[in-house]
Amino acid sequence: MSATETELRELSYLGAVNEALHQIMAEDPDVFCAGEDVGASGGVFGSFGGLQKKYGELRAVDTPISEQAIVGLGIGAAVAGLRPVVDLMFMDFIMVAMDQIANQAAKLKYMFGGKTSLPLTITTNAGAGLSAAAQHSQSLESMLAHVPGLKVVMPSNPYDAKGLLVASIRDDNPVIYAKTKTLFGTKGPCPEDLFEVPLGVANITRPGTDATIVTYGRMAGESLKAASILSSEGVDVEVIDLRTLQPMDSETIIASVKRTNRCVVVHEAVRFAGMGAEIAAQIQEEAFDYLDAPIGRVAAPFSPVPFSPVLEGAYVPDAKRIAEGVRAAVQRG
Amino acid sequence: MSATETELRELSYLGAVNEALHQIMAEDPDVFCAGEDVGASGGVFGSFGGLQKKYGELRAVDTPISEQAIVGLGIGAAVAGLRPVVDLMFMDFIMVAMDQIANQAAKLKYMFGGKTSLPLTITTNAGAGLSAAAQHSQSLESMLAHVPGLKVVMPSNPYDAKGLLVASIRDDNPVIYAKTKTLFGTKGPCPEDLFEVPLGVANITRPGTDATIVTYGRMAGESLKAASILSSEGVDVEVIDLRTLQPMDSETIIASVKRTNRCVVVHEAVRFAGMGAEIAAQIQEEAFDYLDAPIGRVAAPFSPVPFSPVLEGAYVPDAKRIAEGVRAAVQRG
Amino acid sequence: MEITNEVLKDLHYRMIRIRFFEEAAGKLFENSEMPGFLHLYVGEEAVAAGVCAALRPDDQIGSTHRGHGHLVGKGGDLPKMMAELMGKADGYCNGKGGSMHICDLDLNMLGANGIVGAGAPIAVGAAFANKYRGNDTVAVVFFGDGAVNIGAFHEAANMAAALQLPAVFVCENNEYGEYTPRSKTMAIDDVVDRAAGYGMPGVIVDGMDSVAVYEATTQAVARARAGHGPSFIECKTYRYYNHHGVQIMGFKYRTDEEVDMWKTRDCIEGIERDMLAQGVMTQDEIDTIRAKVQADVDEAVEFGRNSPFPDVDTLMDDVYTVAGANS
Amino acid sequence: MEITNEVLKDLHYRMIRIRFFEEAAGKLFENSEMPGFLHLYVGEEAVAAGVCAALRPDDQIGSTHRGHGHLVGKGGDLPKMMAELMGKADGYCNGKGGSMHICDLDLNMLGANGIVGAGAPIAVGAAFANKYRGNDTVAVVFFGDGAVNIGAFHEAANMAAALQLPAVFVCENNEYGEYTPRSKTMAIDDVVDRAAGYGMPGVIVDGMDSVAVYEATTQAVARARAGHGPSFIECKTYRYYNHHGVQIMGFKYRTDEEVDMWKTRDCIEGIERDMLAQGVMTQDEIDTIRAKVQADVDEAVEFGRNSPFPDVDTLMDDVYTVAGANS
Ligand SMILES: Cc1ncc(C[n+]2csc(CCOP(=O)(O)OP(=O)(O)O)c2C)c(N)n1
Ligand SMILES: Cc1ncc(C[n+]2csc(CCOP(=O)(O)OP(=O)(O)O)c2C)c(N)n1
Ligand SMILES: [Mg+2]
Ligand SMILES: [Mg+2]
Repeated sequence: MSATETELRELSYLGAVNEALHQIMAEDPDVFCAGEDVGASGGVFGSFGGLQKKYGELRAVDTPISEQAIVGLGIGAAVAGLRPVVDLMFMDFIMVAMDQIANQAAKLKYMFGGKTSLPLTITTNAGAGLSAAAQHSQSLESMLAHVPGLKVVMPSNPYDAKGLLVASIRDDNPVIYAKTKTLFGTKGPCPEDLFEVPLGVANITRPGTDATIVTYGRMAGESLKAASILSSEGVDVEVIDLRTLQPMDSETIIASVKRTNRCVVVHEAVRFAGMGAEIAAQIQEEAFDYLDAPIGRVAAPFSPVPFSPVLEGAYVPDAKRIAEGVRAAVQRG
Repeated sequence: MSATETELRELSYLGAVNEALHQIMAEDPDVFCAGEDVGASGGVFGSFGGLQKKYGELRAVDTPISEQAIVGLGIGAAVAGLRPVVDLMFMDFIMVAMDQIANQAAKLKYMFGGKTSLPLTITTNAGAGLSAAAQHSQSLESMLAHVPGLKVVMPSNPYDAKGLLVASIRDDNPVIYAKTKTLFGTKGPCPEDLFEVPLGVANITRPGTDATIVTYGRMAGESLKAASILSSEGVDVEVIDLRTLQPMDSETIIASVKRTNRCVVVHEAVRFAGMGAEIAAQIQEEAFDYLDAPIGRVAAPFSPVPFSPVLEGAYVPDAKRIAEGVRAAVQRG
Repeated sequence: MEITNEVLKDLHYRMIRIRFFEEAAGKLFENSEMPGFLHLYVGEEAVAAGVCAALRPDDQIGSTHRGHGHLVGKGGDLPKMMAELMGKADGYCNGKGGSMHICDLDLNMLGANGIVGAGAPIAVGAAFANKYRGNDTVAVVFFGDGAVNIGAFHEAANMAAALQLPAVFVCENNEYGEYTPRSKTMAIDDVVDRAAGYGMPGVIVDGMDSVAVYEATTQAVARARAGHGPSFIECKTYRYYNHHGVQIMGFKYRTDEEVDMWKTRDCIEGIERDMLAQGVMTQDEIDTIRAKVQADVDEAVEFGRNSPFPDVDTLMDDVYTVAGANS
Repeated sequence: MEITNEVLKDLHYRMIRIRFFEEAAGKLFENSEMPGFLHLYVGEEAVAAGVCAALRPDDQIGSTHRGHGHLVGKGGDLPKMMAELMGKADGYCNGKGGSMHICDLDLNMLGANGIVGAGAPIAVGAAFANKYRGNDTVAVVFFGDGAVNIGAFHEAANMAAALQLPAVFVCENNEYGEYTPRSKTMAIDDVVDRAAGYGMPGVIVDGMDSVAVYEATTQAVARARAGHGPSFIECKTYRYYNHHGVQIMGFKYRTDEEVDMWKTRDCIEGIERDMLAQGVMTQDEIDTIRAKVQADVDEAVEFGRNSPFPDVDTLMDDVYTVAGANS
C-alpha cells in the first residue's frame, strides 16, 4: 500500500464489501446479487445490507435454499449477458454446488470453443474460528484453484476486500471470492471511491531479507504478527499476501525467495494437498539453486475442524506457530 | 509383485474388479452394490456384471439418477452396519455428490466423537482418452485426497484392481476407489482367490538408481514405458506406483529419492494443485539435502479436457513426455 | 385412534424436557457459556415429541441443524448433550461436534446436520438397511420447510419411494428458512403438495398438537413397517426464538403479532389444559413433573459446566477408524 | 388452436432435418469416423420440432446429453454440427466440445450438457435474465425422465416457480434412463405428477405428435411471456436406438415388441400421412423436401470429413476470457 493510504478513512472488512456492492450496482445496471437471505435481510453476515431497499427485489434476490440452482442462476444470467454476484453462505456449501461450479461455470467457455464469456462472481465465507464445527469452517481454496477456468480470490483486509471484489465482478470469468469470517470486524484504510485491486497480483505487505512468508486470507495478519516476533529476534521476514490464488502471482513469490533463500507457506486450510503444496512445488522448481532450506508449510493438521474452542484453537495456525516454522527454516544450515 | 505371479492366469482389469465383487459378496452378506444401471445391466462398463442375477435386487440395486442420494444411501447403510459399495459412473460426477462425500461421509466419524465407523466404498471411473470431453474425463483425486476422513485408491493393473478393491471394501472408512477407463481392457496376472493389496502401501514396479518416477493409475504403465526408453539411453529409472493417494506411502517415496537423488512426479490430472504438488512438497521437506535437481512434474496442462482426439492426445501425458521430464531432471547439474 | 393417558403423559414429558433443555441452552448461549451456532427448537416441541413417542427404540431418526429437540425427544442424555453444546470432553461427541452434529447412535439418532437437507439421504440409507435386513424397523427423516427446496432432499424422497423403503418424511414447516418467508421460496400453499409427486401419501397436521403428530406418525410408521413404503407428514409449527441464538438478529422479519398468535397455541400449555380438563393429571402432578425436569436440566447444566474441555491431544483422534482399534 | 399448413410443413421440415442428421451421425459413429459418446435423438423428433417451432429466435433453450435434436430443431447449422461431432476445427466448438457440449449461442441454444440435470439451473438463469431485462423472452428447459430425479432439476424447477420466471419445462419421457426403466426409479405413473408440487400447471402430450407438442408449447410460452410463470409439459416419446451409439450394447433391456410398437407411431410417418390426407403436401413435394434435406446432410458430412483437426496450438485457448480480448 502506498504512503497516502494513511490518510484514508477506516472501514471494516465487511463494510468494505458492502460499499463495493453498493457502488458497483450503482455503476453497472447489469450487476445483481442473489442468494439465501441476500435480499430483505441483507445477508446473514450483513454484506448485502441495504441493497434490496435501494435496488429492489430483482437486483438483490432472496432465493430458495438451492445452492445448485443459485449458481446455475448466475451461470445462465451471465451467459445471457448480465454480471451476477451469487452468494453461497459458507465455503463448505460450495461442496453442494460443486458440479455447477467446477463442471459448468468453469468449463462452459472452453467446451463452447470460446463462444461465451462468463462474468460470474460467487461470494462465500471461509475459515474457522467461530466454533462452527466441521461443516461451517473449512478453507477449500485448493480444490477450486485446481479447476481450470475458475479464478479464486481471498482478501485479507478492508482495502483488498473492496478492490478485489470490484475486480472480481468486472472480470469476465467465474471468480470465487472468499471472505474470511474472522476478519469481518477488522478495520483498515479503504478509499471511498470505486477502485480495483487487480486479480493475480500479490502484495508484499512487509519487505524483509532473511526469509519469505507466502500467505493469504486470515493468515496474512497472523504472519505479520509472526514477523514482528521474529524481528525482535533479529530475523527480518518478508511477507507476501497472495490475494489471488488462481491465477497465482508466482513471479513475485519466486523473486522474493531468490532474495531471501528461505520460505514458509502459511494457510488456514489443511496442509495435505493444500495451496502450500503447489507453492512449495513451484518454488523448488524455479528457485532450486537459491534455496538454503526446505520450504516449510504451516497449515491445519489433517482432520476436520473440531467444534470445541480449545481444540479449534489448537487446530488453526497462529503467529506463534508461524514464527516456529520460520525459525526452523532460518536455523537450518 | 512376487516371482510366482508369472504363473498366475491373466485377467483383464475390469474382469478383476468384477471377480472381486463376486467373491466378496459371496463371503460377506453385509456387502451390497448400488448405483445407476448397477443392477440388471451390470453397470455401464460391465464391472457389476452378473451380480444382480446371482444376489438379487437388494444386493445389486438399480437406483434413480441421484448421485447425492446414492452416496447418502451408502452412508446411512454403513452407519447402520452394512458395508455398501456405491457407484458414481464417472469421476466427474463426484462433483454432483461432493457434499455427501466431503462434508458427510468424510466427517461423520470425527464429528460424532468417533462413535461410528463408516465402511463405505465409492467406486468410480477416472481419466481421459475416450474423447468423452470435459465432463467425462477428469482426474480429481487431489481434491479428494485433501479431505481428512477419506481414503483414495487408484489401481493401475488387474492385480491391484482386485486386491485394492477387496481392501477398500473391508476397510472401515469411506474409500474412493477410482478405476481408470482406458485400462479396462488391459490384461495382467491376477490370483483367483480373494486377496488384499493393503491400502497405503506403494509398489516399486521397477527398481532403478538414477531417478525416481512417482506415479499411479494410467500413468504407471506409461512411466514404465518411459523407463524402457530411458534405459536404452543408459538412464536407470525407479518407478513407484503409489496405488493409494490417501493415505500416501511417503516413506517409500522418500527412501527412493534419497537413493536416486532425482525425482519426477507423473499424473494424468492437471498439474496446478494436483497430487504432484503435494508429493514434491513432501520430498523437498524430507530429502532436501539429497536432491540433485528440482522435483519435476509431468501432468496435464491447465485446461479442461478437450473433446477432439488430436487435442486430447496432446493433453494427456505419455511415455515420451515423461521421458523428457526425467531427462531434464537427470541432465541438471 | 384411542390415545391413552400414558401416551398423553409421555408426550407432555418429552415436550417439557425439550423446552426446559432449550431454554437453559439459550441462557447459556446468551451468557457466552456456549460457543458456536445454536438453533433452538422452542415452539416446535410437539413435532419431535409426537414423532418420537410413536417410534420404537430401534427406529432411526435423521435430523437437521435444529436437532436438539429430536435427540431429547428420542431419549437423549441431557448432561451429555449440555456438555457437548458447551464443547466439553464429556459431551456426546467429546466436544468435536457441538450443536450441529450432536448424535446418539445407541438411541438410533443419526446425528444433527449442518448442511440443510443432507440428513435426508443418510436417513434413507438407514431405511435401506432395514429393508435389506428384512426387519420391520423404520427410519424417520426430519427436515424444515426450507430444506424441501434443496436437491439432496428431493433425491432422498424419490429414492425412498422408488425403492419402497420403510421411511417417514416429517416436515417441520415453521414458514421460514432463516429470515426468508416460505412464500418467497415456494409457489405452493402447503409443503405436502410435493408428496404426490414422489408417489407417497401425505397429510397435514397441526404441529402445535403433539397428539395429532403422534397419530399421524403412528399410521405412517405402521404403513412403513408393513412394507408399504414411505409417507409424508407436514407439521405446521413455529419457532419462538430467532433462527439461531435467542434474540440476536437485528433484522425484523416477523411481526410481533405473528409470534404472539403462535404462542397462544403453545403445545405444552395446550396439552396441560387438556390433561387437566380430562383429569389425566392434576396441577400438582404437572408441577411435580416440571420441577423434576427442571432439576434434571439444572443438573445437566452443572454437568456441562464442570466437565473439562477436551485434551488438546485428542485433536487428531477419530479422523479414521484404525483397523483392529475400531471404537 | 388452428394449425396452418405452414406450421405443418415447418414441423415436418424440422423433424426430417433432425432424423436425417442423426441417421448420418449414427453411420459415421459406427464407421469409427466419430469419436466419443453419441446420444441419438431418433424417434423423439416431434418434441424438439414441436417446441422449437413454437419459439421465437430470441427464446433460449437449455439442453441435455441428447442435444443434437434440440440444436437442429432451433435451426442449427448442419455442417458446423457435423464437424463438431467429428472433433474438427470448423465445428461449433472448434472441436473442444463434441456431441455433449454442442451449442449455438447466436441461436440461443445454451449448450448440450454432459451432466444429467445440470442444464436446467442454467436455463433458469437465462429465464431470470429475461425477467430482469423486462423483455418477453422465454427460456425452455429440456430434460429426460431420468433427470427429474436429480437434485439440480428439482432446484431449478422450484426456483423458476418461486421467482415466477418465464420458463417452460419440457420432459422428454422416453421411459428409460440408460438401461433402467422408469418404473425402477420413480413411484409415480406420470412425470407430470411432479408439476403441482412446484406450483406449475402441467400437461401430458403425445410426444410422437409434433402438432400436439407445438400446441402445448405455444400455450405454455404465451403464459410465460405474459409474466404468469413457468409450466411443465410431459412428452411421452421413445428413442429408437440405444442409449448411446446405435446398437452397441449387449444387454437387452427393452423387448423388440416394445420398440416396434413405438415405431408404428413414428412422428415423421404420421405427419406425412396427415399432410397427404389433408392435401397440405403431395408425395412429390415430400420427396423433394426429403431429397433436399438429405443433400444438406450429405454436404454436412463432407464438410465434417474435409475439415481439419484443430491445431494442437489451440489446446490452451479459451480457458479464460482475457480482458480486452473477449471473443
Ligand atoms: C446447504 C445449506 N445451505 C444453507 C445453509 C444455511 N442455513 C442453515 S439453516 C437454514 C434455514 C433452514 O430452513 P428450514 O429448512 O426451514 O429449517 P428451520 O431453520 O426453519 O428449522 C439455512 C439457509 C446450510 N446450513 N446448508
Ligand atoms: C449426474 C449424471 N449422472 C449420470 C450420468 C450418466 N447418464 C448419462 S445419460 C443418463 C440417462 C439419462 O436419462 P434421461 O434423463 O431419461 O434422458 P435420456 O437419455 O433417456 O434421453 C445417465 C444416467 C450423467 N451424465 N450425469
Ligand atoms: Mg423453516
Ligand atoms: Mg429417458
